[in-house]
Amino acid sequence: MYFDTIIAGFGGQGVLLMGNVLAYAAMHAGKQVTYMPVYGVEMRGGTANCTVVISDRPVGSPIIHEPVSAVVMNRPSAEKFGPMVKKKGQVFVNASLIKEGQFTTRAKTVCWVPTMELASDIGNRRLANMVMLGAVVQGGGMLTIQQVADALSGALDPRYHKMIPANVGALKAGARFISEQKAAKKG
Amino acid sequence: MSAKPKLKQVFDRPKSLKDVPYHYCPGCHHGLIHRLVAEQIDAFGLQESTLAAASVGCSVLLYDYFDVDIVESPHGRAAAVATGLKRAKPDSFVFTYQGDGDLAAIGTAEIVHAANRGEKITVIFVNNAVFGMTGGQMAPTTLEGQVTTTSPYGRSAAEAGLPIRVCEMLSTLEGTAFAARVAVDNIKNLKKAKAALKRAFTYQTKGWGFSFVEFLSSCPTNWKMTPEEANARVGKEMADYFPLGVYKDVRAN
Amino acid sequence: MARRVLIKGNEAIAMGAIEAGCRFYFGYPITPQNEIPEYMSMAMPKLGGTFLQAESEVASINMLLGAAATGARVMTSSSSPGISLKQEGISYLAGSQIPGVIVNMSRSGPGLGGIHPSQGDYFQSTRGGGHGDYRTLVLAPSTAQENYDLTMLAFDLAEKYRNPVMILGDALIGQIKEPVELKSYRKKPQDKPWALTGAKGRHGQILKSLFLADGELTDHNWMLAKKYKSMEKEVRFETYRAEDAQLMLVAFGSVGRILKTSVDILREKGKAVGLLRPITVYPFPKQAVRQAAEEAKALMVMELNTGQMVEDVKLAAECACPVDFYGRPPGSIPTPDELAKEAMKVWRKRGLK
Amino acid sequence: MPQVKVISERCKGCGLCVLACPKNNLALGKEYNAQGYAYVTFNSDGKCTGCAFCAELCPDMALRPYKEERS
Repeated sequence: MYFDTIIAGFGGQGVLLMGNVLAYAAMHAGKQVTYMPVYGVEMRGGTANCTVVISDRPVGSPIIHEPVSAVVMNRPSAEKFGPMVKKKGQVFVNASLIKEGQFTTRAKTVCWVPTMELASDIGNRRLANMVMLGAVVQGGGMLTIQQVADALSGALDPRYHKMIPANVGALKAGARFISEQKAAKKG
Repeated sequence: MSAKPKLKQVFDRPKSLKDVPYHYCPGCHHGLIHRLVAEQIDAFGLQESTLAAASVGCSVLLYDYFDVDIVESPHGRAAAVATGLKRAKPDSFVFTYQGDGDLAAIGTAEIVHAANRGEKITVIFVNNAVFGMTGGQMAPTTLEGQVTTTSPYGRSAAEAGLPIRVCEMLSTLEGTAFAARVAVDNIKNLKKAKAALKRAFTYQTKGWGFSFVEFLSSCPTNWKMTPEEANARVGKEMADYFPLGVYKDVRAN
Repeated sequence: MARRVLIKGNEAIAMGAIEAGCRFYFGYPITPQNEIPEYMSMAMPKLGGTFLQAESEVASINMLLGAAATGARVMTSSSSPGISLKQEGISYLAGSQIPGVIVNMSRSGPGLGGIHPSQGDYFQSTRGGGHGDYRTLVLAPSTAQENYDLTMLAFDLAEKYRNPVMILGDALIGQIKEPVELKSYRKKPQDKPWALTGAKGRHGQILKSLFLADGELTDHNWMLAKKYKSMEKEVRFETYRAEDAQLMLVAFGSVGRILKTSVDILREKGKAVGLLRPITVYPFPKQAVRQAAEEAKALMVMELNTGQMVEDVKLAAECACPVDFYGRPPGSIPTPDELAKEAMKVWRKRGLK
Repeated sequence: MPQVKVISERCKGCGLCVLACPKNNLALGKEYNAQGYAYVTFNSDGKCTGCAFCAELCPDMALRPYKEERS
């Protein structure tokens, strides 16, 4: 098993938290994992991104130039990282903010996830990042939604533990969306 | 028949000074200032708990004279080294002994920030207006017009600025609890110097904060004067520009 | 059972130091190592320790010198330009035989350079770095786990040899977040008769590096040289798929870890390529390199610079086999694929099969 | 009678004690010690009070003043 992803968006969308939760879940599932955030001057560009690599073997490079997947939460991120994804890879697009034709990619699979709408449906637009993470886990298949849900208490600051049920709901909403899309394609 | 009256020695070297001769030039005040510091170490009973940070300059061999634990510091860094000593051993008495080249030139940042943090250390600053060890070059405290080997036409304010008054400068910092400028050119000043040192030691032993004593000192060799002339210069030219006195004493009452 | 946590490389350094009993930290901010002072500033007050943000790197290394002179376990950390400033104090630590742990999460230079990962400080770290004829022990971790483990080791070695020990990482090693197993530190504290604790029941003692008497400095330097020689037994290195390797790659730190994947890629293609990764870069694993040079057909050194450790490898290989080099100046991190391709160039150039 | 003993090997002949003495009991000498310094001499003319100013101001601790002990 090998999976990597670049998760990108603008500050405040919670992209670093998505990476953290994913890495935590991988660690608890007994996988090898690295999480690499951007740092220094890059932090001041208004965009944020991180790279997560999950594997059964020790992770060599935590920095990936041709990722297996990318998670793009805003248009500049889509423009930057969309073209980098491998042909056989997947791009998870925040359909609430990015429209078709706004970026290019070689990737075979592009999942358009209306994160903010789905988050609104469950009552909190701020959970858009967790909706997306649920979609990524379901689509990437590297972990189960339950493994990610179990990792929340370790990854989140205790101040936010009361939000865990809502986060789990968001993860499931994202995962359900991907399953339904797949089912629709088959059918 | 009256018996011959017994004679009592009325002066002796402090026991926290080793019984070895100094390497200092004739008439240099360093030896005297060493002794005054050592006397306070004895008076406060601190020989077993003193940690000193030596510096670079004429007093670099300080550790050959004081019988206390001493660590050498790179040029100018004694206040930072002393910070480390005091933070690691807060119950010990920590002092630095630095000249004007060391403290007021290369070590300006370290002394300003140690004072500003209110480090509970005591800094002995010996200002003789010249780099002594390296052969008499201009120091930050060299007086205007003073000829040195690197100000052969006399210190020019236009080129080199005017001498830094360290005691006044440090007194502006909130972290400085005690600051005084003293001299040892005559017995009256010597007594004031002792009192200032005692006060500085009190500040540290009571944990009241950063204490600083600046000594105006002579350097007959590099001033190219006789010891007598150099001693006289301290009280006149030096003290004119660097007025003696207590600049800060936050616990004065 | 040891606890597993997901932490940044820099945090692993701070946690390893605390586990090893370090209660004094002096530093000055610089990217990409700020998580170390930040962690220490949070943790030290709770542990009754001291965190002090100094006015400069120069001041912080000298604060370390003062605190370490009392026998305390003390650490400072910085990144390349800041380490240059600390070299003054490191030279004094070496000369006065005061232990201390200095972390260099190096960035790129020369000058202000940038904050990219770089291995451009190899020479500075392994050749002493400051003035005078001295050496520091240099540990080069490649994972967050090693950051934790080697920081604990650094304190032991610093005290064992009364010498500064440097941890040489880079931006990648500092910023990466990985699972780390938090092992307990079990070493007993050593006696430190040299420490300055006050002249109680004895005469005052001195820690110094100035020796003016006839022959004194010569003797001092010979004594230090002997000590540096005795450090050679601390050599540590790792080999990866090195058995029957015809081409042995040699790399440390971040490149060392990336190359593991490159080796996997090449082995899948049936190429007998292995990796030798020095963990101590001073002392350098000369014998291991020499042995590899005898057993393999060729050596290849890869570094994030334009050629530094390759000189040590060539010296150690003693012409037993050819030594090739691929260097990458700072700017981007090479991928395992890219490095595998470079290795294949050498594979073909040297006619390996 | 109060007096001052000069530790001649420690004296550097700087003369600061000569300046310090209110009774002019100290003078730069004509004899040299092993270091090559013409060390000061104490002339006991009965005026010394044992005030110790000389010793206090001597940078090299080369003087030891004595005073009569009061019973």
